[in-house]
Amino acid sequence: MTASTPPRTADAPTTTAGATPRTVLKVNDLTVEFDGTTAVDGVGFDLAAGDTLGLVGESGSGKSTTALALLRMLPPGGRITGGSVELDGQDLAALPEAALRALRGRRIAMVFQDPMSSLNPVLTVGRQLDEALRAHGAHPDRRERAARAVELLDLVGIPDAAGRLRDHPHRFSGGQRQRVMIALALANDAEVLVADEPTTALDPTVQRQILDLLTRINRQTGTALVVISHDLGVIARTCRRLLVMRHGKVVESGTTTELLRAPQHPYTRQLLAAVPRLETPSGAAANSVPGPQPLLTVTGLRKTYGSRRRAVTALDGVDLELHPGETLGLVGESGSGKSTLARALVQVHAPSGGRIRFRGEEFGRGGERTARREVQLVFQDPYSSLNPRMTAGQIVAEPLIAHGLGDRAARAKRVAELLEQVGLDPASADRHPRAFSGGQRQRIGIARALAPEPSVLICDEPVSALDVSVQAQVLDLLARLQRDLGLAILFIAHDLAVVRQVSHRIAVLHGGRIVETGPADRVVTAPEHPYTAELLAAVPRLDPAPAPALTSRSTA
Amino acid sequence: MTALAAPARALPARARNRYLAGLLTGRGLTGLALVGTVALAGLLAPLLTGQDPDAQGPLALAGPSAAHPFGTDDLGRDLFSRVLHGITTDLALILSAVPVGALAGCSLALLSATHRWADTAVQRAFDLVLAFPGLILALAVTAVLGPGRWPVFIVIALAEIPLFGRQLRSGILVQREREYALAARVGGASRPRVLLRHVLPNAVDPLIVQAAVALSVGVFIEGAMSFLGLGVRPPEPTLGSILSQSVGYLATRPTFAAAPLAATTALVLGFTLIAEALNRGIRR
Amino acid sequence: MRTFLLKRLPSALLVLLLASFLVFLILRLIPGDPATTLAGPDAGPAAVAAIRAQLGLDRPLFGQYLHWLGELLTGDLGPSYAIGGQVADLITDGLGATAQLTAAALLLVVVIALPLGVLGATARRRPVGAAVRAFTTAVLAVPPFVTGVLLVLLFAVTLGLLPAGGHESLLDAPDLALQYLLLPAVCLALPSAAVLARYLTDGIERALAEDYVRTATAVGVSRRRIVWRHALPNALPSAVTVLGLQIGHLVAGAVLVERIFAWPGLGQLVEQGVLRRDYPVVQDLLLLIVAVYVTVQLLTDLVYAWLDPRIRWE
Amino acid sequence: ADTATGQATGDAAGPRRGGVLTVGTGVDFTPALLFAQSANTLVQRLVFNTLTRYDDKLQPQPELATSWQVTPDGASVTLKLREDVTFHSGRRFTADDVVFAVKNLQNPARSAQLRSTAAAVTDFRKNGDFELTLVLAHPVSNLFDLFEFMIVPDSATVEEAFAGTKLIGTGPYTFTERKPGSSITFARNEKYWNPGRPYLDGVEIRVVPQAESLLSSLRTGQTHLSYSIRGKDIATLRSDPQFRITPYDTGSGAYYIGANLTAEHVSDKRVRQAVAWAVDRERLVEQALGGYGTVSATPWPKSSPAYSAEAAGHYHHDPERARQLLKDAGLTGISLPFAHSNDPGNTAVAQILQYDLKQVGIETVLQPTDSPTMQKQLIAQSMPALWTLSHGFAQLHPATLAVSAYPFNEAKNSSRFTSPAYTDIVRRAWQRPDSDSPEAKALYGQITDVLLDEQFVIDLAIAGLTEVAVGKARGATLNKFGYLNLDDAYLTA
Ligand SMILES: Nc1ncnc2c1ncn2[C@@H]1O[C@H](COP(=O)(O)OP(=O)(O)OP(=O)(O)O)[C@@H](O)[C@H]1O
Ligand SMILES: Nc1ncnc2c1ncn2[C@@H]1O[C@H](COP(=O)(O)OP(=O)(O)OP(=O)(O)O)[C@@H](O)[C@H]1O
Ligand SMILES: [Mg+2]
Ligand SMILES: [Mg+2]
Repeated sequence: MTASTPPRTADAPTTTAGATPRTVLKVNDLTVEFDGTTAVDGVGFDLAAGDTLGLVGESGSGKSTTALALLRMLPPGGRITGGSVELDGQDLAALPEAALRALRGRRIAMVFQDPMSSLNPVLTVGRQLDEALRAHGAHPDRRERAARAVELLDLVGIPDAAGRLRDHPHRFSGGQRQRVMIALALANDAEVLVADEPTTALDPTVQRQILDLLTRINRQTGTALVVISHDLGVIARTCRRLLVMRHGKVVESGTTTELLRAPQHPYTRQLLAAVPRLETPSGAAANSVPGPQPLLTVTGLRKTYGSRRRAVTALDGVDLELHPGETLGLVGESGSGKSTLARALVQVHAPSGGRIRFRGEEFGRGGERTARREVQLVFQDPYSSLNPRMTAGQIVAEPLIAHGLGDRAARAKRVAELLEQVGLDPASADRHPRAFSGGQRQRIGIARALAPEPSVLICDEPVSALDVSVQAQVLDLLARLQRDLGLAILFIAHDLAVVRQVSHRIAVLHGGRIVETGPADRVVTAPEHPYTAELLAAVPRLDPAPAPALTSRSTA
Repeated sequence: MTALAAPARALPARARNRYLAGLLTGRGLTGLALVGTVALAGLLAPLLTGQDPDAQGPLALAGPSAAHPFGTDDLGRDLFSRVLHGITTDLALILSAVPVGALAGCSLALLSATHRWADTAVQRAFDLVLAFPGLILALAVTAVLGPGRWPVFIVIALAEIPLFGRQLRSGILVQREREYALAARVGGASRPRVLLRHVLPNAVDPLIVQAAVALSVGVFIEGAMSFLGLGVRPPEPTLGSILSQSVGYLATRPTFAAAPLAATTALVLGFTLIAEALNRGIRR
Repeated sequence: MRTFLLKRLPSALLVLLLASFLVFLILRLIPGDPATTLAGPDAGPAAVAAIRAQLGLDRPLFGQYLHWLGELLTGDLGPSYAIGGQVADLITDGLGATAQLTAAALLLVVVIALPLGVLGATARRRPVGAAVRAFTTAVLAVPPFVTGVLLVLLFAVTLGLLPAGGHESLLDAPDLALQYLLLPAVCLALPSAAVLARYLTDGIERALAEDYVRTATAVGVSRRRIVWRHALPNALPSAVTVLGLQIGHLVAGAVLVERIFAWPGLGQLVEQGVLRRDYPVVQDLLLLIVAVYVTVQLLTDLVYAWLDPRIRWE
Repeated sequence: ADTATGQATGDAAGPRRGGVLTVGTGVDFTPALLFAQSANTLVQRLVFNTLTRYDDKLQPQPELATSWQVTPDGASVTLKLREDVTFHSGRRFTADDVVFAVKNLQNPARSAQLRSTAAAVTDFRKNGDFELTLVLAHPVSNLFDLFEFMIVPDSATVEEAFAGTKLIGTGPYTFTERKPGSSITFARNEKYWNPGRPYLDGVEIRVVPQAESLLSSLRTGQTHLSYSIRGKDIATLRSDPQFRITPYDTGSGAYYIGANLTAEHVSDKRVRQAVAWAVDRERLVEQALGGYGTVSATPWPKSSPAYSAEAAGHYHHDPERARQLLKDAGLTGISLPFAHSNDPGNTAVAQILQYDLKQVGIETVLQPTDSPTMQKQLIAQSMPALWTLSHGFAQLHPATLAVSAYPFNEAKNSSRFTSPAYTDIVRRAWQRPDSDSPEAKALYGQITDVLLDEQFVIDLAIAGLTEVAVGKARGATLNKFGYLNLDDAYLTA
């Protein structure tokens, strides 16, 4: 082990089945540079056959770069400037391209983060599996390859595998696509599987399925796993050993159990502290007290998309109430209609039925006009919701111009104020979105939403793409705003721990209906609806207990 | 060497002006130099050559010599002077007609974004213009207006309208559904404001590339019209008219065609390189 | 697909109606009239008047328009004014010749553009990329009337390999017909091929930068296969759109090319018709071209949807 | 000087039977102009015959008519016809067919240039099937121009001929197929009245609109014979022994500048004369026509009875004189519109003229015009101040020009020129029984004088058709109207 912290002495490989497994991957002092800046700085680790290793660390710490360097697939501009990656004693960093190609997929395989863009949209899933299978010439017969493809899809748990070979990726759900990616990586029985953020942006149930799948594969085929995530919960669930990275360096490493129980490095401790835990009771009540009169009332809201013949019912009779100063958490699996509800409330999409009342006035009878200014939305994706052609200042000023608030000077002042309020330097107003980090971008979005002085803030998954430390910052900010301004917040998320922490009440959306509403702590601790219970069971926990993946899963 | 996607993470602010960055590459600079040299030669024609481009003489179809660096044409006119003046005419025509056509096309595309009916109407109008063979268009316009620069200008502009319009329209359709456009609407921006202030600036990128390509199409149209006797009023030289004049002597006097061909090739290559450079700059 | 067609059909018909009006109007806007052309160089006004009356050109314009539409609807295109024969026969013959030429050109466009486009996007060595660019530039910079004459001079006059121009029926003498077809098809195809190659290069370059290419690389797929089997299919849908646009250009280009190669197609017929103000021929022909174009647009939209599975299911 | 007709002089073996001759032309055959003179008259004499045919000295020779008798007062002409002639349809040719042919030309819709001459025939007297007397309203000096011009069609199928679907005549070849815009093909008429003729199995006329391509098709041997090669292209073939080049006096061949006398400035005769002095005709012939043309200030070719070397050289390049004339007219720095046909050849001519005029102080604005538009303006007499075109008909009897060619027509012309004196001379020259007596020639001289003085048509150069043939194509000739005669043509082995 070449980690920067000394190896731990106590119960290191206790639960391992075999005696001393063979080391398949040996990384020594790996250094990667991008145009002069060092992204990975002297990383080293060993990976034994059948072992599982987790890579955690904040955004930009070099996790993905490390993973890509393992296959020597760095983006243009990136270069391995030092160290070695030895696969069974063979140094990948020094191998010619052709030899490398023969290794990729066959001995070391990778699962990429975004399953939508990582699958070829115009080729059927069957074709893509076929391509992977024929790449190494192991299966010369076409029919044999087809059979193997079915087998693979079966293995990753896609129902009706044979039938779905002919489907294109867009016909699969996000979780299924991620499984197809895994099937691709498994096609040639690689010894090492590197999974880069395999579950980010998936809802807890799907996330759990994927993680279970990886664990199962590790156990069934003996494939060694490297799992990368910014979510410690994910890692804790899957990996036996952990590597914590920061600024391109490994700051701490050890078995998961040890690290979670007694973190050594201050950064690791900070990271752990920032992880919201489902067990933590809601902090909302302490933050603000909701008013008695509902501000926003939704009754029987319906929304169907598409033509009459191929209609999709996204919302099917939703009832909700939102009080001033209250945070209402909205959870539900992907596609349950959360965003649709948000969009109906900010009047981007007209609902197909039902009523929305704001301050007692119904939409369509005057209520919509006040609501247009007072109900604002914070978008899920902090990058795509900011106009790349505008500066931060212009973006925040847009609603002010649109609602005719103040003259040029007054607007400039207000923009500076808003930026400060969300914790950004007002001097950065003339920078474009791409010059901000993910967390900072999300704050620009919040500042924009706050600009017309709304009384209701709708946050559509505002933190799901952020790592825990940035996520904590954003959550703090929202809490402060609610306390100071008495905002009502509709908080949409799939991370139940986060939702419990920030919400007064929680509503559970399932198939376009609210199946359960109640005080946050009660919904989490004593769910009434079976679907809520299912969601809760799927949440990965940080308790060290179930972590060592090589043991059989306990029922705890 | 594998081409991989750069992670869409924060890029340093150095790429502030992507167009400039694109242009300031080897490719872009070569393109600029090519177009610049040809354009400059055209602009400085009166200084570079003392000869009247229309002055005829008994010495017809002469090869290159000291007095006539590119030789003379079939009417004994100095080709050097004619080609240089022709460049000016071509550039003036193309650099005015292409932007006008582009602007008109873009306006129509914007119009089509306002309503479903407007969209259908504009789309079909584009189809209609595209479906008419250029010859008929050229003939009709020339017949109505009389020969000269205007018909050439109009035909080039007309040809560009649907090309720019379609491209921008599809760009708008894509950009309009982006989250930032929704965000602008949630922020209270009116439909026109969303379209003009938010969607448009993001949809014009492919047009910059298209513009460079359109310039070469302009050269092409000018030449074809000259060939059909519908071009700029003689004896005013244009690259196209000199070329079509030279066609009859390709077998016996290839030097006649060489100079105008070199000039058009340089222009088209220059535009191409600039387009490629901008394209890469945008994509970076 | 049926709904798609049903949705597009009315607007396509409307385009045709509009086009018919435009065609009619444009022809009347062009000065010179069929009667004076028919009357010959030294005719007197009496002869002209007689011919005008005979052709029905002395009737009011709108009446003439309606009469023409009526003829179209009954499917009787009538006789041509100046070229001789029935318009329907003229157009059928010309259409056959032009269809051969454009089909061959289209094939060549694809055959030339595909490797060039791929090479342009993947050439790792600078000279190869530069050569591809030089070729596409030259082809775009040299107008077809020069290319055509050069091709004839080289392959027909100097080398004596191919005929200088003309047309043979494909049915009577297929091998001869192909010889006649080759040069005009190449001349017609080159500019479109260059344009298409450019769009392909662009599309492939874009596709190669996509995440799914990274996936394929990680799986171990060879570079060659990645380009042809993974990146190219993604560049195809937009290339098909460009190709659809190019078909319009091919028809326009046919006017020049058919002239240079004495190819008796629609381009020649349009030119002859316009030059002699043969209203029936030009009117029916232009309308046909518009109809073909509109159909091609419909087809490209369908092919696009077929090539891009995401469209098909929406 | 140019009298050679491509006889098979050097060919020892003599005419060979068989083979298909390919003739290239730049302009497609227009059926509607079958009975008029147009840009493509290659077809007429292949399928049809005329009554007589001129020899090189403008003396009529027998064809369908074996002999003829004109009464001394010129009031009628009696024709004896061949008795062994059948149409391609099998029907026998008789005097009725001649009657039909004349009446056919009298129909204005046929737009025959010689309609005025045909119209002078007021009565037909048949004497049996093969003798016919045409009674004339007045004597016409160009009667045999009409007989050279008038093809004898089959009366039963004349409308189909006019539509281009069926051509039935008595000529050496039968029409087999026409592909508009592409080709017309003919096969040997096995029952041709001229025994042993024609030699060729067939003829194909190929339409190659692009001048360069036509030249290439000659070079590659795809085409054997053409009359549509431009002068400057012929110049490039001159040194090539593979080709025989034969100029004719025939066809549409005089380049001129026309003036609209109702337009500003050019209404002044001195301005028109200044134009005539300003043009460098030698350079025009050299640069625009490749040397294939004769400088001339009059319309007449050398073979014409009206030709006079002195008159032809009346105007020559003298810019000083032109400037002086303008000064006399009190004009400096005038600007005039100048129309020309927009094809490359005429555009070159116009540019040369423009440059020459500019040298004497006449600025011109060129107006490239496509030929139908030009045609309409010519007939409507709405031409701009100046234009340039070419005209034909000077190769025949001089009166034909003045009564049948639109630029010179005394009754109505594009220049809007009218003068009782001109009308009088022209009528007198036309309405006389003979055409080359001294009195006739004196009248021609007077016509020439009016033309040279008035300059409403400013003649520049005579350029007849030029035959370019590959070595093995022999024996083709043209008549005075440019009808292709392949009776004696053959291909050597
Ligand atoms: N193509 C590139 N060009 C330049 N710098 C890059 C490039 N890719 C990554 N970097 C830089 O390298 C560093 C490490 O990036 P990397 O993507 O490995 O981070 P990460 O740990 O995976 O972060 P995240 O959790 O956000 O995915 C960052 O500072 C990033 O800005
Ligand atoms: N524009 C649209 N056209 C047709 N169907 C749509 C559209 N937008 C959403 N849907 C469908 O409506 C349903 C609800 O979608 P919505 O985006 O509201 O889900 P969500 O709960 O926000 O999911 P996620 O957690 O994945 O964001 C889904 O089945 C989705 O496929
Ligand atoms: Mg990463
Ligand atoms: Mg959503």
